[in-house]
Amino acid sequence: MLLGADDPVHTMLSVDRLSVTFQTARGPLRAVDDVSFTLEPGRTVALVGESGCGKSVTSLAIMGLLPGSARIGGRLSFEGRDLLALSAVERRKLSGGTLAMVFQEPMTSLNPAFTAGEQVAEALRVHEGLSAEAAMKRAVEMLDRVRIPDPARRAAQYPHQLSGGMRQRVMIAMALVCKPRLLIADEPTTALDVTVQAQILSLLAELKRETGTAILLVTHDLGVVADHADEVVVMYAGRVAETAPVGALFARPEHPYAIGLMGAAPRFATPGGRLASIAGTVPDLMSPPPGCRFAPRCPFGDDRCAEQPPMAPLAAGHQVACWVAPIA
Amino acid sequence: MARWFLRRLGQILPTLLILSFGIFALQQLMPGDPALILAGEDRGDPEVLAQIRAELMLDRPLLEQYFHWLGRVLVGDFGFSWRIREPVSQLILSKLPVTAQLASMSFLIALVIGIPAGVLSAVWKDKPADWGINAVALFGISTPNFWLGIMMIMFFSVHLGWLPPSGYVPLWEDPVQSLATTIMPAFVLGTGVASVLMRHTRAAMLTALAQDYVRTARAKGLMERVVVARHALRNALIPVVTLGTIEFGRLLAGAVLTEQIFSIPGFGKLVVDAVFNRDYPVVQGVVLVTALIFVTLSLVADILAMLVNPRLRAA
Amino acid sequence: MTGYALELAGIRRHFPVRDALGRPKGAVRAVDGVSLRVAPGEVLAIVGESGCGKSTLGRLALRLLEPDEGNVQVLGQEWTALSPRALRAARRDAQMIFQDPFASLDPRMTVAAAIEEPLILHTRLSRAERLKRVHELLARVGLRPETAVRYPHEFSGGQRQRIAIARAIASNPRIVIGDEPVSALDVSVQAQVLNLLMDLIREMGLAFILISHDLGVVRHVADRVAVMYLGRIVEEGPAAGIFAAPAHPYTRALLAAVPGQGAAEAEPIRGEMPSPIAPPPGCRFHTRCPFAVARCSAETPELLGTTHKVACHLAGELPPAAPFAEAHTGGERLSRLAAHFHREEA
Amino acid sequence: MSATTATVIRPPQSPARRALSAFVAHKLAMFGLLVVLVFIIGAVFAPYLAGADPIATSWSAIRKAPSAAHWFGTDENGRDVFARVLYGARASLAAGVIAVGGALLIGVPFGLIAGLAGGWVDAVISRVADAMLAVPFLILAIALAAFLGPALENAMLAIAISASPIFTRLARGMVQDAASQDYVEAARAMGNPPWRTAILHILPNIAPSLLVQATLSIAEAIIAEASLSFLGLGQQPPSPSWGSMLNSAQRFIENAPWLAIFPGGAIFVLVLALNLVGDGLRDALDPRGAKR
Amino acid sequence: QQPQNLRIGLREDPDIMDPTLARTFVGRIVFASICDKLFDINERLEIVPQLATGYRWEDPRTLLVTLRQNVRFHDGEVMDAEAVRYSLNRHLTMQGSFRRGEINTMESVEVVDPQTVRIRLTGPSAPFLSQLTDRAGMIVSPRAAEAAGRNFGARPICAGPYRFVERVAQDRIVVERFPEYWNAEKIHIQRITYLPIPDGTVRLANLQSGALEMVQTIEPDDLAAVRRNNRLRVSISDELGYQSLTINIGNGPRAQTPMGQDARVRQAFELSIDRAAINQVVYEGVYTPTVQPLPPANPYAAGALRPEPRDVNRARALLREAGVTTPVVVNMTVPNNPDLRQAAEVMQSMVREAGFDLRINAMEFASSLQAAVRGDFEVYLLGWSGRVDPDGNTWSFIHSRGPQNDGRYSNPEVDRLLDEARVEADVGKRRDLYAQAFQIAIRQDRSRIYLWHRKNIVVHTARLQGFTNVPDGLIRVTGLRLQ
Ligand SMILES: Nc1ncnc2c1ncn2[C@@H]1O[C@H](COP(=O)(O)OP(=O)(O)OP(=O)(O)O)[C@@H](O)[C@H]1O
Ligand SMILES: Nc1ncnc2c1ncn2[C@@H]1O[C@H](COP(=O)(O)OP(=O)(O)OP(=O)(O)O)[C@@H](O)[C@H]1O
Ligand SMILES: [Mg+2]
Ligand SMILES: [Mg+2]
Repeated sequence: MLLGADDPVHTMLSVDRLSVTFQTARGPLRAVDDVSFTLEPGRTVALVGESGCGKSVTSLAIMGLLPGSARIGGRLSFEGRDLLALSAVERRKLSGGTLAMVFQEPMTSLNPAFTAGEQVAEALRVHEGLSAEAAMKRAVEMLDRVRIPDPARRAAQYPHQLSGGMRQRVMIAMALVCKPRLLIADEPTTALDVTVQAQILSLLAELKRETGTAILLVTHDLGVVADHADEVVVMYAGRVAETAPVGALFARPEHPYAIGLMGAAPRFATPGGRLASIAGTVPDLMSPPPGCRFAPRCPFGDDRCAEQPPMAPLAAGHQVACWVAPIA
Repeated sequence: MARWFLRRLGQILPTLLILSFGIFALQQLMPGDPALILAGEDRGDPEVLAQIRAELMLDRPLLEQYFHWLGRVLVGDFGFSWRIREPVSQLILSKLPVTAQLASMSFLIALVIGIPAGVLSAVWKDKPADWGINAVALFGISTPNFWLGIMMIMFFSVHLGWLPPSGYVPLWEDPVQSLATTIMPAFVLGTGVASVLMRHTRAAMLTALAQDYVRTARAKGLMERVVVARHALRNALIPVVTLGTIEFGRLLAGAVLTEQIFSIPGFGKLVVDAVFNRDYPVVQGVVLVTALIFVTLSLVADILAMLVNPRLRAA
Repeated sequence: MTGYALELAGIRRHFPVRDALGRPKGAVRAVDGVSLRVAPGEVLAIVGESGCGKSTLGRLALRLLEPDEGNVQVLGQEWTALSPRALRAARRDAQMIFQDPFASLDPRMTVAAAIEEPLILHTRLSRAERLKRVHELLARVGLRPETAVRYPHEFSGGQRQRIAIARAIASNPRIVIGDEPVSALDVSVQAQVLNLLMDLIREMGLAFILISHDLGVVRHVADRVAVMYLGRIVEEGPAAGIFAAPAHPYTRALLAAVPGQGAAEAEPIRGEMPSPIAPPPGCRFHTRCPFAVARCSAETPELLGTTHKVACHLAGELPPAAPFAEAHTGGERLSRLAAHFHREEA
Repeated sequence: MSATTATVIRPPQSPARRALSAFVAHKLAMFGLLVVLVFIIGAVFAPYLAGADPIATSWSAIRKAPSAAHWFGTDENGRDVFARVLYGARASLAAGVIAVGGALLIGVPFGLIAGLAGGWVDAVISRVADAMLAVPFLILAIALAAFLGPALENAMLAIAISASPIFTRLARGMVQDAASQDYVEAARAMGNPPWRTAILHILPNIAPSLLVQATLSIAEAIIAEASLSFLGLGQQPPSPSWGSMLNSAQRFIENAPWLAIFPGGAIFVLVLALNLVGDGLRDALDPRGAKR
Repeated sequence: QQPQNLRIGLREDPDIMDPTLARTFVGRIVFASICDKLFDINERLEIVPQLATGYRWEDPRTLLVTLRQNVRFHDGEVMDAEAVRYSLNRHLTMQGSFRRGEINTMESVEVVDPQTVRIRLTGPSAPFLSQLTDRAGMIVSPRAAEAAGRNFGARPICAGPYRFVERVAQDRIVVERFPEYWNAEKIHIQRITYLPIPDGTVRLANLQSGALEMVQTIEPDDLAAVRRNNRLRVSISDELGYQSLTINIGNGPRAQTPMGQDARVRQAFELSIDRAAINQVVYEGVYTPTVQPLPPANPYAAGALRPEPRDVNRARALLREAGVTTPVVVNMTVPNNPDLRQAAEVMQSMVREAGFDLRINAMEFASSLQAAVRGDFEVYLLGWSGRVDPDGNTWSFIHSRGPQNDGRYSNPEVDRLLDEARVEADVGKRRDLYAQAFQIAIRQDRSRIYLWHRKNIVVHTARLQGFTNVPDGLIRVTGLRLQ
């Protein structure tokens, strides 16, 4: 998970100085700016941060699913291949097969006009060239593996006939059916109840154990991160604020934003006490503040913050982009 | 299902009753004495006019006329055309296939033009091709039918001599000739509907293409063509099917001016002539049947929507 | 006079459901016999999974929905018997904050107009006095008075929720129901709003009903907790008691599922909530309950107990539950550093 | 808490203003609006712009092709077609605007009542609206125009009446939709009486959609006026309307095509422009386009 | 030689095809091929025998008609005196008969022998014989008529050259050559299809593109295009009727206008219009300006009665004399035809110069007709298709008891003259009587303003030969041949 660790044997995914700029009516919007991290097989990296900080855009950039209005800079390499240089055909071969994604909204991410089984089978037909029956058979097996009771019947049902948890399982089945080596899960449980969330997360953990799939887990729930990630990338306003092994981050968050984020979570505060509330709002990415983007809201900042702080290593695998860090 | 049907039918009946009474009242309020019109240029003497009025029950109170008419309709008797003395039901039956043919052809044209155009312009949103398609579609909406009709006659019939300018040959008499006589009016009608379909398909496609499931489909590594045609279009068609059925109903309900221009002996022409000649039994009958077709088609629209939309289908 | 701010007795509400064709298909038993009391100054949390009837209960409590059965008493007044006109007047005492700050403010009304509305409806203040009060209220929820002339869409989610709060307290109500008032907000914004809400509850001595599915928030804010499952209350009691020793198997499962307790390996509860159209007979939880016995599917358990009430046949017999794991990470350093972020509220 | 409210200081932006700026950014819509404005200006200032009296006949200049003296040529009575197209814009625009205004006035209140009252009131209003929708537009309009007598005002009224059920339906649906919105429930929770909720909270929020439908209906009404004129039920001679001009031009389509081309083109351009404006409005007022 | 099929475009759909109940002009065009009449008229408006072979007035009230032999109806029945008696009685007595008004002077019909009938009248009637040249003279098959009753029109059985084959309302009427027709050798075309095509432009387009061989009539402004086309032939004849302005003189409150009350105002109005100019502008100069109801070709036309030249100064003087305030507002009801509307617009601009404010009220035909009968009009621009006998163009309109005298013009002297002319058999005397009546009703009282006689402009393909254009505007099929 070290930056610049470009050993082609071990590094499955390397995101290197990724930047994404959208051409909007109001002007260019840099949604992701200079984001770097790596992901090894069998590991889970969590991407956390407030809404709008660029988590989804980063995931979509890896999947090659950004809209045409997006300009991508930097390097994305997957098992040594440059993702940004792939032709459309090569990219299609990769997506859904080797690289798969589970989306946040199980309600809308399934096509309401096709049955669950059809949607799971579709990837098989495209990537493995299976016949309709064979693909359906495999799809039903996959639905069974994600613990959908009575999978054959459910495969013939439409998304609206399934509950939210069930739909998310279908999404996961769809993503996993071609045995991807990298799974990007963009807030896979945000829309679900805690009990269902727990089921889905434990399912993902189990699948990872069995298949060795690497997972990029996008979430804003620090509890989920604590339980399920190996490493964490904290993003703020399109940039990486801190990257750390999960234990290190929770034991000793260094970036003021990470501190604020944890202090704001009722789970980490004393009942009835004050919560840390980070003043102000996330900057407008159209005109971000110069220097450190968190500076206007930071209670620890000083004059140095007018400059963009570099990512500085603190400990093994723990890096932070803050002039003030380490804070006592 | 049966109960649902009954409920829907329960809604149709009051609609038809309100409608028939409304039309009856409107006829009564309309100026122009049917007896006088019937008498024609010679007018006839007052005695004859009085006789006509008595025969047609025009001298009775409105409600009596209405209930008399209603009573007859309930047993399937729409009365006689005052002007040509043919049974109204027979007139309607003989016009229905004509209008059905015209409507079907127009609708086919509308579908063949409208839906692909809508899909393409959504896919090419904000590109010149999109503008072009939209401009053509709007041309279809904004050109009065009578005008387009006359233009087509002048061009295709008079100048090029390719198509018969007007009239109608029944399909079973001479299919080729029949198509030749209906292609122009069908086109005139179809372009209007095509425009509407195109605009709605485009809107629905734009909505569909922005949906999460389209992104999911792309994430699976599907070809863009498949994503558009299978995933987006299937959903975009759901609202379009309902709309299309209603539009078809409107085509069936009579393309008044177009039939007038092309002398197509269909519903629209029948009813307009009947209004101008104050041939009330015909007006009454046609409007009733038209309305019946219309509401039936909106029922069909619901059923079709159910068929294409799994959300409605499976209870 | 009971002395309770709000008292619900035997409230029931079923929604007839029809399929797409309008055929009746039965009824959703959204709220099925619920009794609750809230004292002035008390925060009662209603928790439960999606669809268990929390919002419906909240709306019934304010008679935004008519109950099929049961009584609602607000400040000792029988609300279920009020005429529409009297009810409208009585509404000044009981207000509501909705979940979605984007949907609950009329997009075409300025902030001032929105906050002023309850004043127009419930007070005889002059226009100038009302405006003054609007400015006070804005200041109270931490918004600058200049923002009064703006429209909701110009505000962030947290700011909007503050506006909604200002509107809710404008008529000086005694009771406020918050239907997931912070679940649409990001953690850091959520913290701001929660701090504000807690201040207001204390200052105004409000009886507050917090409807939420986020047990972290509930643990932080609530004095008492009522756990709902399929339209019924299965457990109710002081927050500390419930979190420390959840008695009902459902409450246990719910608490255990909260992430961040290092429970990644623990086997989560099986299955999903059954359909409220055809709830299981007997104890409604028995289909998912790891302890269920034959009796559970036959007999409906009563909600029994004095302060800590449970509706479970096995209430006394279950093995002791693991308490809700209070977060252990961060520790003293985090509290100290996080306190730097309180400064802005001074 | 000052930093929290540190939104950029901008003049307050009402939803209408925001929509306006979105609309202004919509190039095609602005183009459409420009065209509509040109027509409106042409209609309003016709006496100054026309350069000729639209009803002044000249027996020496009958059906003369377009020339420098008569830009659009002259008609069968030797009247200047350019002047008539300009003056005709008055009738056609009035037909569109007034008819649709009337349709809104008739249709929307009924839709509001039906949507809010529900029950049998809703059933009666909906059935009547259905019945009216089930009659082909022209038939209804012809019957009404015949009943009222042929005149532009009556044609407008007929168009208004026959267009009104669309608005009733639209308004009813949107009211029912809006009634389930949180902000409407919030208004109720605050203690708003139903009428206040309807007028203060619901109506302003459904107005944009009605406006969009209205622009499209104006376009339809202009064509409807043309069609009624074609049947002789619209504008009365000698005053011009595009429809009546097209109608009389028909006889001379071979010999004097310009008689048809100019009013026909005017209809096309105006309707096109109105549709563009309607599209722009729809985009600008679309809540999904709004920034969250 | 392949069977010949003639397609004729009509301007509207005929009404019921029962000679007793039929009313429309286009219906008469179709009847011309299926129902022979006792008499017919020729191009010179002379009465010639058709099913009859001759007639003789036994006295002014008794007409003896001899019938053609070996004539059969389409159902094979023999056309004889009994059939004539039956048909005439049917016209006279059937409920709702529109023929009754035409032949109500008929008292009885006697069968003298199979080839002779005697018709007794209630009084002398000069127009009676001419009525037998139209629908009142059509003889139907008694057996078929008896069987079909009121539905006879759905399948008319007569003794014409063609027999009825089918009718699709608003689409076509098809007739087929009747081989047993008495004059069958002069009938060359196998089948005729009548197609109603209301739109003039489209009707002409059909002809130009060869979808029709003949059209009943076209607008004068299309003449130029037709004449340029060497595959088309035009045949023009004067019509029997006229177009005129009916002025409300005594029909209800709306008669209380300067126009209605003062002949000088009406004269001023008339003097301020220039018929020739209108004719030129609207009708390409094709029509014939007139001031009287009888076209020049009519032997009873008053030759001396000619249009006065336009004289705006005199018109103004007359208005001054009448003491009315100018502009005099005149509301004119106009049926909604493009050409009539244009004519009205031209008039509008002409009379404005004399001090009239003419307001045009274009009305859908049915409404305008009722308005006229009710007196809800001031001036009404309307045409009359005309009759062969002068009585048909006059009595009804300017006699105080005339059913079509919508303006309720009433002058006892005019009444007397018209009544006298009705029974006068001598052509010269009768012409004088009409001339006197016109002098009073038109020149003195200005009760109506006659405008012009239209033309029957029949256009057909050059391949069609043998067409004779009779002023009544009907299309006679005898002798027609397609090359
Ligand atoms: N297609 C686009 N065009 C313009 N801007 C975009 C587009 N997609 C995303 N953005 C902007 O990029 C920024 C990052 O968005 P992103 O979706 O990655 O946030 P996120 O971290 O996933 O938030 P959330 O937790 O709400 O999902 C946001 O400011 C968003 O407005
Ligand atoms: N107006 C209504 N008509 C029909 N069914 C309803 C209505 N309102 C709620 N329901 C149903 O009642 C049940 C309880 O709904 P409610 O909104 O109270 O749940 P909730 O606990 O608030 O859930 P969530 O956490 O998702 O908000 C659900 O099944 C819901 O579908
Ligand atoms: Mg996201
Ligand atoms: Mg809820």
